[in-house]
Order: sequence, then C-alpha cells, then structure tokens
Amino acid sequence: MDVNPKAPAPFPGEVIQTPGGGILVSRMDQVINWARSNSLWPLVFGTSCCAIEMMSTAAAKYDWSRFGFEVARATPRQADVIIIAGTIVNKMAPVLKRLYDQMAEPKYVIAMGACATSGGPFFYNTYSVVKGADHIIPVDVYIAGCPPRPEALIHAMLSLQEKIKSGMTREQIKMEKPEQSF
Amino acid sequence: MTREELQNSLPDLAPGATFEEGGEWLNMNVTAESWKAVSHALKFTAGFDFDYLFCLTCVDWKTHLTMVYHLTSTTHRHNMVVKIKLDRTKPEVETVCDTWRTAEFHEREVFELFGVVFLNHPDLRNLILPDVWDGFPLRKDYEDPINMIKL
Amino acid sequence: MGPGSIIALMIAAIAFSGIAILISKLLLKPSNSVTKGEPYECGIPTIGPSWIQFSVGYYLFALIFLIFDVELIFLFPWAVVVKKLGWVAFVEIIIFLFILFMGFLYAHKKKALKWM
Amino acid sequence: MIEEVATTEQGDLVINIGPQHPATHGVLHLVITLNGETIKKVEPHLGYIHRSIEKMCESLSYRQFIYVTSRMDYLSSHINNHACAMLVEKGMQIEIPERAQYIRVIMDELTRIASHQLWWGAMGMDIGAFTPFFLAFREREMINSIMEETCGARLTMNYMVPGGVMADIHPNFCRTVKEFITHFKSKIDEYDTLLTGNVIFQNRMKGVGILSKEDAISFGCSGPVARASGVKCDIRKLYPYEVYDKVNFEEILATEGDSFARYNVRLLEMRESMRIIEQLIDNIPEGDIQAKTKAVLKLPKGEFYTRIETARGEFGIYVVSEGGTTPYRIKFRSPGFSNLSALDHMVRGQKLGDMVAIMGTLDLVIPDIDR
Repeated sequence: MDVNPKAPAPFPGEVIQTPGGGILVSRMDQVINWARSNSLWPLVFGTSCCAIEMMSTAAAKYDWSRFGFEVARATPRQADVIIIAGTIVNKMAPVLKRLYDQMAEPKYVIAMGACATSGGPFFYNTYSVVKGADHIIPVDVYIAGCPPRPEALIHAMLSLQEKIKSGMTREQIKMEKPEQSF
Repeated sequence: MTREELQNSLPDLAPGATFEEGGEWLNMNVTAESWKAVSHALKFTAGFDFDYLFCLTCVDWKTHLTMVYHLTSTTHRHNMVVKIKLDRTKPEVETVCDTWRTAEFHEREVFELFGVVFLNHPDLRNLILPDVWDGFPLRKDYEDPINMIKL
Repeated sequence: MGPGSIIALMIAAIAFSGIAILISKLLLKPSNSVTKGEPYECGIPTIGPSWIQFSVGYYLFALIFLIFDVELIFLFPWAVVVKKLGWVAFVEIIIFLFILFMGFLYAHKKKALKWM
Repeated sequence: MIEEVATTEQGDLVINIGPQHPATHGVLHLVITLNGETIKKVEPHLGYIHRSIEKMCESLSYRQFIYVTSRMDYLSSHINNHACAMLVEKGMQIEIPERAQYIRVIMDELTRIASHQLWWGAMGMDIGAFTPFFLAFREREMINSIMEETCGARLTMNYMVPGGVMADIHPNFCRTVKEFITHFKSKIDEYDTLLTGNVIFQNRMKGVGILSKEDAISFGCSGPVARASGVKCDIRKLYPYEVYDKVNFEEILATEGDSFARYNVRLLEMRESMRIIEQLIDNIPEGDIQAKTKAVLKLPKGEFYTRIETARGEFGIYVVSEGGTTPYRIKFRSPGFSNLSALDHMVRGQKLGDMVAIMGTLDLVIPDIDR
C-alpha cells in the first residue's frame, strides 16, 4: 500500500501524514523498516490453546521461519513482537503490561485468537477475563478464530510486516507524533 | 464392599451419620464437628481404606452450603460420597489435609471461591484468585457488575 | 609481521565495535520508562533482596576453573615455539602440567568439586 | 506428617519461575526458595489463566457447556468432550449406537497419542534437546489432518454431541488412520533411540523427583504420574466405558516413581493406544452415528459424576442438577490440579535444574489446572 495516500475530498476524519522528510531520511527509514520487518523475533508467550497452534506454526509443516520469525526468545529484552496466544485474565494483565514495557523499542503486538481479541468464548458470565488484550497494550494485528489455523497466524505476520514497512504500526505513529499518542 | 454392606457397617464408624437414597454411590451426611474423627476412621480402619479423595467441592444451596467429598479406595475399589451441611453466614469445617494431602489445594480453592474456613489448615490463602478479592465468586448471590457481563 | 600490523589490528578492532555503537547512538530514539529499567523476572517484580551472599560452592568452582584456564593460556605461546626448541620444551611442559595436575588432585580430594 | 512449611531464612534466594517462562508450558507461577542450588520450597501461584469456567457453565445449557471443556485441557479436547457427552447420556439414559462408541474410542486414543507426542517434544526441549520438538510435531500434524478431515477442526474438535458424534467419519478415515499407525510404529522406535537411549537424558531423569505409591495416592495423583508409582488408576480398566471392555490392552505400570518411569509410562501408553486403534479400526460397525435426543436437554433432579481417562489422568465432572436446562452447580475434577500438588513434595532437596525435568514429566496443562 502506498505510504502517503491523498485523502478523498469529503474525508470525515483527519489524515495523519506520516512525516516523509527528505529523500535521505525517508529512504533510510524505509531501509530500516524493511530490515526490521524481515526479522521479527516473537516472545515465547502462550497462555492457552492458541499457544499450541503457535507451536504448530513454529514446527516443520507450517514453518514460520520462512518469514524471519525463526527465533522465539524467552525474554522480552530480545523479542520484537508479542504474539498474545490465549486468554488474558485479570491476574495476568499487569504481567502482560510489564512484559510489554520491558521490551526493546521497536515492538509490535499480534492478538491471536478470539480470546485475545475480545475475550472470545469467555465474554459472558465470567468475572475474571479481560475482554480483549487491547485494554492493556496497543495491538497491531488481530486474528480471528478459536484457535486460528497456523495459516491465519502466518497471514497475520505478513500483514504485520506490511504495516511495519509502511510505517503504520501504533508504535511507529506514536514515535513520530508523541503528543498525539493514543 | 458393596453399597449395602457399606451402609450397614458405617453407622458404628460414624454415629451421627444419615444416608440419602438415589445417586450412583452411597451418600452419607455427617455433621461438621464429627467430620475429623470420621475422616480419620474412613481412611485408617481396615475394612474401608478410603485412601483416595478424588473430588472435594462445595455446593451453594442459597439457604446453606454443602461440602461434598468423593472418596474411593484403591484396594477395595468401592466409592462413597460424604456430605456436610454448613450454614451460610459462618461456614467452618475441620481440614482433612493431614489424612489426604490432595485436600490442601482443593480446600484452598473452596476457601476462596465459597468462603468456607478450614480450621487449622497449614496455609489457607488465595490460590487461584488474586490475593485481594472481595466476595466469593461461586456463591449464587455473587454480583460483579464491572467484570460480569450477564447474557 | 612488524609492530605496524599489530597496531592496525588494534585500531580495526576498536573501530569495528565503536562504529556499531555510534550508529545505534545516532539512530536511537531514547525511550526508557521506569518498568523498562527494572530487572526482568518472568513478568513479576522480584521478591526479596537479590544481593545476597552466594554460597561458597560457586566461588570454589569459579576459582578452580580460573586456574586451569590460565594454565591453558600458557600453552599457547609454548605451542608456537615448540618446533624450534625441540625436546627441552616438551619435558618442561610435562613438568608444568604435572604440577598443576597435583593441584587438581588436591582440589578433588578436598571435595572442592563436589556440588553441595 | 505434613512437611513443615519451610520458612525463608536470611541466606535464601527467592526466585520466580513466573507466568511467562518456557519451562512452565503456560502461565504457571512458581515461587521457589533456594538455598544455593538445592530447592527448599516450591509454592505454586495459580490463577493466571483462571477463566471462571465453573461460574460460566452455570448459565450454559447441556449442549453448550461441552465445548468449553475442550478449552480447558486442550491437548485432550476430544476426551473432555467425550466426558461431557457421557455425563448427559448417563443422566438422561440415552443409549448411543455401537458405531458412535467405536468412533469415540478411536478418536480418544488418537487424541491421547497426539497429546503424548506434544508432551514428548516439550520434554525434549525442557531437557535441552531441540530436535524432538520438530519430530513430535511432524507426527502430530498427521493426526491433526486426520482430525480435520472428519471433525473439521485441528485442536478443539467440537465433535462429540450428547447421543453420539456429530458427523460420520470421512470415507478415507480408516485408510489414513492405518497409514498413520504403520508410519508411527517405526517413528516411535526412533523416539526411543533419540531420547530414551541417550545416556545424558537418562542421567538427568533417573532417580529424580521420586513419588512413592502412598504419596501418589495421598496427593490424589492420577494418570501416568500415578501409574509410574505403581497405582492402578486407569479409568478405562477400572470403570470401562464405551467399548473399552471389548478391547484388550494393558495398563502400563512402573514402580520406581521417578521421572524416567513417568517418561517410559507415557511412551508405552502411546504403543498401547496404537494397539487399541488397530483392534477397532477394522471392525467399525455400520449403523447411524447419533441417537435421537430431544432438542432441549434437561437432566433430572439429582447429582451425577462421570470420570474418564484423559492423557493427563482422571477427568471427572460432578453436576448437581435441579432439573433445569442449565446445571445448578458443576465441578470439573481436573487431573493437573492434583498432580501439581505433588510437585512441592517431589522437588524438595533436588537441584533447580532437576525441577524443570520433573515439571516436564508431570505434563501440566495450565488452563486444566486453573479452569
């Protein structure tokens, strides 16, 4: 998708122009984003059933190392992307927030499965489930499914890579325009 | 031992026990005070040997709480259910975790979800719920407007 | 293989790491928060002091490793010139290793290597 | 008789093997008091994946709550659903057709093999060998594709319904299962040569985390953890359900009760499951696959308890029903909860590195513990 699309005339919202800057800076940014998007190291973070599908994606048949996701790091210090694979519960929320804060700066989040997106099958009549992981940390890509198939997870990773290359992830927008961070 | 033999030989073990009809296994109602001696006897007397407590839970009947213990014997292969009626305002029962070690965790879970206090339990703290939690979630009158979205 | 090449090697080594750090300093957009600075322990704040007296077993292992590591370093220069010096160097090194092996036996008898 | 609750003296280090840790296979938080390398006390803090399933099930009908159980112990999801379906059938005296019984038992045994495979891969990774993970998942993907053909899902198959199974098996189900069995027979010997025969692996596992028979019974352990200590507790043998009484297979028992015994019990159980499938796959009877059931299922007033042998142990469901469409109170007796309570007893005095091996052989699935 092209980076700075011209907004159509009657555009309701406000278009955030990603600051292109001079040739050198934008060229440099694109090279950096390209390099970052092709070596995203996921954090080993599986809470429930989606973690098994994540492991199937890591295994030989659906092999996510074809896209640079090879190395699943155990510590947030060396991880780039958190794949929230499973339900986030009230007791787990501060832990997830702390892990997200302790990650090195270009960090992205994929909310895998219905539980991470909106509480999923545990939405009604549960006193302990956080209804969606974006209540806690900003999420870049959501995946539907309970659990989503490995192909869906790989598709989500590819769309995350697209988002990074075009500089549209939440963290990148927050970096460029700190006062407008949401 | 079959269910009838159990029913006949149990009263001398647990004097105040009454029996319920129906259900798959023999149901025995015991008073909370006598439960300590009965549980000890159930495990260590020769003919019974109920050494495997496989399910310990609590049921909230809106007027009172009932503790339910499912026992079986790995040697004689007979099963039994023991029930104890507790009043709702101050539910207290003696712990059995020195006879069956599995009760330590199960009793902590029932303590935090139902509010039943287990006397001289070695480490009665919240196991599953966060340490600070008001109300007992699995009781019928538990209301949590913030988290619970009623269907 | 004069002194010039050694200096060049030193400069290249320093330059290699220096440039890498310099680049990251330039491109870095500093963003550290309080929780980022705290130690990572599986997502939970650490319990109790982590600056405690470690048991002596760890130090003993470290010391014994150090001794035999240094012994190995002595072998490198020896290996370079052993061809020129012939048998004298060989006998000398055997004595050197024998003495250190006695040290190793002493440590073993004193159960320094036994993990408590 | 209870070990005194070890206190933390001055020289002890308290560390968190916390919710996010590769060795805990999920979000189990262990607070470990260490004296140097030896462990003094392990205190599990649970609840990081407590989704209040028992409260939720009180408002789900008897057809809906089945599929929540496959989100609890997701590695034996078929077997959990099977327990729920059996509960409703026993409660309402529904007689299920012979063909459905055969299909259910085959699916259970396939799920048991898949669960043990994943455990074997994770076990290898815990000890430090990375290859078993990929080997195990290669075979597991074959089972997943078999399941997908018939049930349409890979992990949480919502295939069991009260009264039988949802759909008939895929035409080439029998062929693919037989192919899988012949393929896996040679591969499981490869598993043995890769890990079981490895001297380093044996030294890491032998004599580590000993659980005596009395302790296994007292802690309420079930499944491979208890059978490795010599406790006869296989529900398929003690209280046979479906067609398990028509199939001859052995209950794998060991006596040492250490990690290596638990490891071997699971590997031999995989072979037993293959034997069961072989005896059943060729003579699945014809007939319909689901008994007629009313649209709205109402269990009669009273209490019901079903127990089933999952890959981790005895999974029991205790339902108190007031005769309504939803259970008045439901309690899931999860095998992992009791197996975990034995961890503290087994690990005292062991080294920290051994604890990872012991936890690996306990085969914990954390949502099964927290419910």
